[in-house]
Amino acid sequence: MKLFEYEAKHILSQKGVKIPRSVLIAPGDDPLAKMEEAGLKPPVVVKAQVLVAGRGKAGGIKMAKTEEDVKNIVNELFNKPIKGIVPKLLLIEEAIPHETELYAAIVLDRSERKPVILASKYGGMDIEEISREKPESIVRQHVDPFIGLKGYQARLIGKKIGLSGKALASFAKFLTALYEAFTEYDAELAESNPLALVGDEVIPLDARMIVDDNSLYRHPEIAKERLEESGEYTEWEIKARKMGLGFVELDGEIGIIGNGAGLTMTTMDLVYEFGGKPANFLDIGGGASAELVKKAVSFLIEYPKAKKIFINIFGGITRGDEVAKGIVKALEELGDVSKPIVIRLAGTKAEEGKKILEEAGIAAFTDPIEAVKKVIEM
Amino acid sequence: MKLFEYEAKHILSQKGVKIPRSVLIAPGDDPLAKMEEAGLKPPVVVKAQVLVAGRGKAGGIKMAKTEEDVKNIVNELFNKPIKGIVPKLLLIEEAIPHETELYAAIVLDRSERKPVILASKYGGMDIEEISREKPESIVRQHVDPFIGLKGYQARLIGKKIGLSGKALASFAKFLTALYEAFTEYDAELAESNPLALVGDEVIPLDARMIVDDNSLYRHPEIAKERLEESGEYTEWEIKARKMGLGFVELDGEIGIIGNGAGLTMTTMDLVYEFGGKPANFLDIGGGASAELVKKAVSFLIEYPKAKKIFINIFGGITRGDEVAKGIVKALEELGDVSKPIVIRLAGTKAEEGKKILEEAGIAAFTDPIEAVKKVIEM
Amino acid sequence: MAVLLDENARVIVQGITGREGSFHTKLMLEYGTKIVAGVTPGKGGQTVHGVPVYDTMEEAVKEHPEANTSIIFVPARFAPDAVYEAVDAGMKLVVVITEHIPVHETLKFVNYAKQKGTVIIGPNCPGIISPGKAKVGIMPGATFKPGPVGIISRSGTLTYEIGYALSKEGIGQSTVIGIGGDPIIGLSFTEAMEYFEKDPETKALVLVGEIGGDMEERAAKMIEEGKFTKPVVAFIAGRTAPPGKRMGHAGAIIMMGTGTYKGKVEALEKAGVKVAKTPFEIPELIKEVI
Amino acid sequence: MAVLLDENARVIVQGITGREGSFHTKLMLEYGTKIVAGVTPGKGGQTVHGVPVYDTMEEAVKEHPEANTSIIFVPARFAPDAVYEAVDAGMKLVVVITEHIPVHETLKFVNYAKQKGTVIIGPNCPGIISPGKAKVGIMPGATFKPGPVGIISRSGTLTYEIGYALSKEGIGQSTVIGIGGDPIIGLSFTEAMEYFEKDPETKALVLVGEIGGDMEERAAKMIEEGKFTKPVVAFIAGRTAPPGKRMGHAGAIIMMGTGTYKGKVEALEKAGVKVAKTPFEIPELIKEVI
Repeated sequence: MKLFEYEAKHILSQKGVKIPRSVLIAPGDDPLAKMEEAGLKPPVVVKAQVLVAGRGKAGGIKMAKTEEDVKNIVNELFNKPIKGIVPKLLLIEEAIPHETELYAAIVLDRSERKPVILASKYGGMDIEEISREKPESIVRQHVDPFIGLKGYQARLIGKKIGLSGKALASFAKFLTALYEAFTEYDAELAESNPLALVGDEVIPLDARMIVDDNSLYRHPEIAKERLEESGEYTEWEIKARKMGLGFVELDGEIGIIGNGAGLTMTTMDLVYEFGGKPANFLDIGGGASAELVKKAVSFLIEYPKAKKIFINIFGGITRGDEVAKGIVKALEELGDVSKPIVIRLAGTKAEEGKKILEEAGIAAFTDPIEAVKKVIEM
Repeated sequence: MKLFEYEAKHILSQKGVKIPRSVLIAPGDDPLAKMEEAGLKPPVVVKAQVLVAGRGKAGGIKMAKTEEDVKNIVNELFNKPIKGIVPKLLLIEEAIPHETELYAAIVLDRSERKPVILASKYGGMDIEEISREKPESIVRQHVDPFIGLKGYQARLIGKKIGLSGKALASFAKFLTALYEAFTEYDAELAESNPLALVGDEVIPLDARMIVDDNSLYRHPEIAKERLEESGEYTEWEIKARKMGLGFVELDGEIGIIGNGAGLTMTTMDLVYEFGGKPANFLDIGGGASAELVKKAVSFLIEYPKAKKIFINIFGGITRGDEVAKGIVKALEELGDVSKPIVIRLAGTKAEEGKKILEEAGIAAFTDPIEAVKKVIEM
Repeated sequence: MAVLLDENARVIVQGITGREGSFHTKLMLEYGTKIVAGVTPGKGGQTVHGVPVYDTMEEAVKEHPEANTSIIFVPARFAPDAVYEAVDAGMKLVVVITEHIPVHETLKFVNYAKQKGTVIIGPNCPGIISPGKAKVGIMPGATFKPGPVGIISRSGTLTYEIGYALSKEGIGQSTVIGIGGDPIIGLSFTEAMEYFEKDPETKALVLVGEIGGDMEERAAKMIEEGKFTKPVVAFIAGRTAPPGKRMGHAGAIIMMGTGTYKGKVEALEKAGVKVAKTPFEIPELIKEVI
Repeated sequence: MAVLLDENARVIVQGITGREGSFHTKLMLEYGTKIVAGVTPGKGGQTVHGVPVYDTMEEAVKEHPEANTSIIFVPARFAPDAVYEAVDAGMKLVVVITEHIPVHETLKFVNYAKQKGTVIIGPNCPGIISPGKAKVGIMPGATFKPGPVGIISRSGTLTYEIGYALSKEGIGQSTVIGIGGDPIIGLSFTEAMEYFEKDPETKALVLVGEIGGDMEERAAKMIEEGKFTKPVVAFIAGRTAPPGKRMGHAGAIIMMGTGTYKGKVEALEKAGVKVAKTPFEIPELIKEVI
């Protein structure tokens, strides 16, 4: 789950990082009064707290030079969707004059199975741009997860991106705090970009963190889904997530249910291959119960983009009989369903499943190619 | 540094351990009013908060069955020294009926260089007694310092001391908390004895922690020396510690200064060997400055048990010239010193040191045996 | 022969008394896997499908010193502890079926196991099967037949699909490994390939990849460098998946411009690997190379 | 020959610009130790007694790839980091002079170094000297002479005392190791003894112990089991120290009834070791055994 900028900065601040002085504004707040309470005066930066990528380029970050500016910008940002998302909070921060913008991030290196620090002296652009334009500027340092980031490693990274003296010490301290935040919050990503160099001190002008979804139970203080605010999900995706379904909206007309991400993606690929277009990705995962299958089928029946439904199940930990029971129940409960449904069932308890479907008058295929051809021609 | 029982219990409680309900009483407090605030009623246990070993046997722990008892016992304990120490605080705790007393501790195993858990089903007696009387009952489990105590290890230990079911789960949870306290507070020892088994739950009736002195700077919340309260130190030892001197009071008449614990102990051994008795152990450590040497010499001149002083220095990181300067300064500042002083100087800058001593009219030996014989016959 | 798992495996099931643990113990026993013990804390003394249950791995190994392999069905919060227990009990192979384990926990136990010389398969994986010899996993056993083709797969269900397609065409498998879909896993493509390279019974290999990560690219590099010399056929799921969207729990996601379908296919084809467009083309491609 | 340190040592001094670091760099150079570089963060580019200073071990090793040994004079709060840096830079031997390092930090870096195959001497130790070859420590070099006797000591100053007594009697030393007085240290008596056992130049060994801990007892056991076969003479400091009192920072303390003078002497004598009553008897006892 992505954290908001103000949350990530708050975490860093608790780890001893100096962050810009700031105040959080909700709709209806008097921004100037709030600023005065926080000891803030223009020039300030007003930043929409949304989780969409490219927030700055989409107009979500504005400089306000006067109090008049502040009022206008706050009013504008609360009423302007950023990539479709209207912010619920704005962060007003002191403007910090600086010349140098650095980049620092920690991610998980899947091959090395270790956290890796990425840093560059060319901050401000995103890491893809840096990789393209200044690939040699990116410094990489793996971290032993049992030892943590050693002080000497943090200094070495700082040195390699061209820092020295007190600026180097400040950067090393920042990296240490960023690493602590990364591990303490079970992060998949912790990033500051730009990380401003102000005199001898580094100050994060932006901060991003993504917390591992599987670890959210350990972080009750942040563990509320912010699906609506995130801008990552469409209306139907949000609905599905709230129901506990792994659903991704696509642009075609064939609704797809599969078990396992690999098979479900392959089912999409197959539909394309034979001339159809998937309306979605819906993975019921491993070992789905009849109840979950029922939910998934009912969901796709309601989902308007799906004109027909293709269910492709190869049972392992998922049992064909459970799947069949779920489908039958969904159709029973919804009564008159006009969408055509094609089912392919193989693997564990597939025969039992087919029997259940047959008894309910539903035909099922064993061969997926036959099944996909069928659903496309329907 | 030893923590008080109430401090150790507070730490465990913050780690989620259920501890007896209690209240802390200072002299002048109304114990019954304080108990009422804390929701406590007799029977309670009143415990002197002193750091001496064998507090219970010395009469520092009393059961109060009535309010009258409470008043009398509080009054008694605030006025009765426990092994020479008058408590500054008393802990009044609910009396917890229980049948079984367990033992659990974590210490550092020097040979394995790992923390080791010690547990026994025979708590209540101290570990030396358990080792003597029920050695086979002691379960040992080493812990990988990078991984920490694994859940399965905690359960295994509990199982081996005879627990099962919910009691086992409660014990394992307790050990996990004790280990967290041990590492978070840089402890050399974390112990609960007795650890009561009350129904299906373990509750620490006593708790001890010793924090590594070298780590105190990382624990400002507990990092105040409690020399007076500890009962570990005599008046002169406290005075020395406050001056930063590594001094131990002994019963003889020859004051001893050495550099390095090994040489200083050996100097004591030598004095004994040739028929004298050391009045103290005073190690000026490695690389002592003239200032520190001056302090040490002045201290022994004032220390009444030392009738003569024997200074035994073999320079390595300690320099003979610095030592000589310190001695000369001490004698100059104190003026008329009647205590005989014998000096043995060898190693780094010994010749330079001797020259300084000579110039000040003080003779120094190279051979320690000659020196020790000299000091004894003086 | 086979890789990592054969008829000499003596298996302990951790979490044997749970719903999935018990169900798959039965299926593994029916397949012929030698399950010598089960472990569930607090349930020692019971039996599950005739398998004795112990409270701890220590007790299980003491009674069954021949045990060398474990499979973990323990819920996510307790699974890391179960892995440490298995590694410390001296298991040579540990298969972690459990999904939803916090990634920082996996990071640690995977590194720990490596230090101790234990091979971890998973987490969030279907396990491993050497058809006709043993199955330590949750895949439908009847789908696979003994034979000369190895399979390494990032995707569970897709593995069954491909095994089934091969078996139907009379092409059996030496060993099939579902390595798991989490961002951090114990055994990677290239590490698994080292085992298959040394296995004389394996004549060809099927790699079943997914978008996201760079394991397929690393496999391609290994082949190009001549460190894997047997014929390889591949399938990559997610050709039509939109970038930036997370497809399922598994974390098949294209991020930072890496891990695309196109990049993976190009890398593999450059290394001489035939890449199938659908899983059902794989048997034909395999026939061409063996 | 000698153990752990000889004329092939190429040394980096970590914390070279500090008071002690600089002072002892001079003394080590005067002794003939080949110091190739120094490291102090932020002081790169300087020289100390002609030795070039770098900001990091990485740079030092890049410029001086022959470096294989480091000695640490860094203050306690930063010393653990310096140890990791030395180990990661590939040093084979790291001597930690620094005292007052938090014991839980030492616990970790000592285990880490062991995993990586680096030998740590210390912390809170005087270092190591192979007389006539090299000195990596703070002991007065002139005190020691080349010869056939190894010394392993828990006590700094006492080591000089004993080396001096031996040298005066014409008995030189192969290698002298002050292993340090902290509760947790890198190299123990028995581990050091393994090196001396294999060193043909060492004909006899002096063990200088202290009350507290059980290292002397373990040494006795090793001798009794025939795993150390050369003649051994021992001295244990603290015969007259009262129990339960901590003697100096070093932690020579008798706790829980173990680590007493009597227990150590009995264990050693049972193993056939002659135990000297004063350090000055050691030369005579050594003469009897070689």
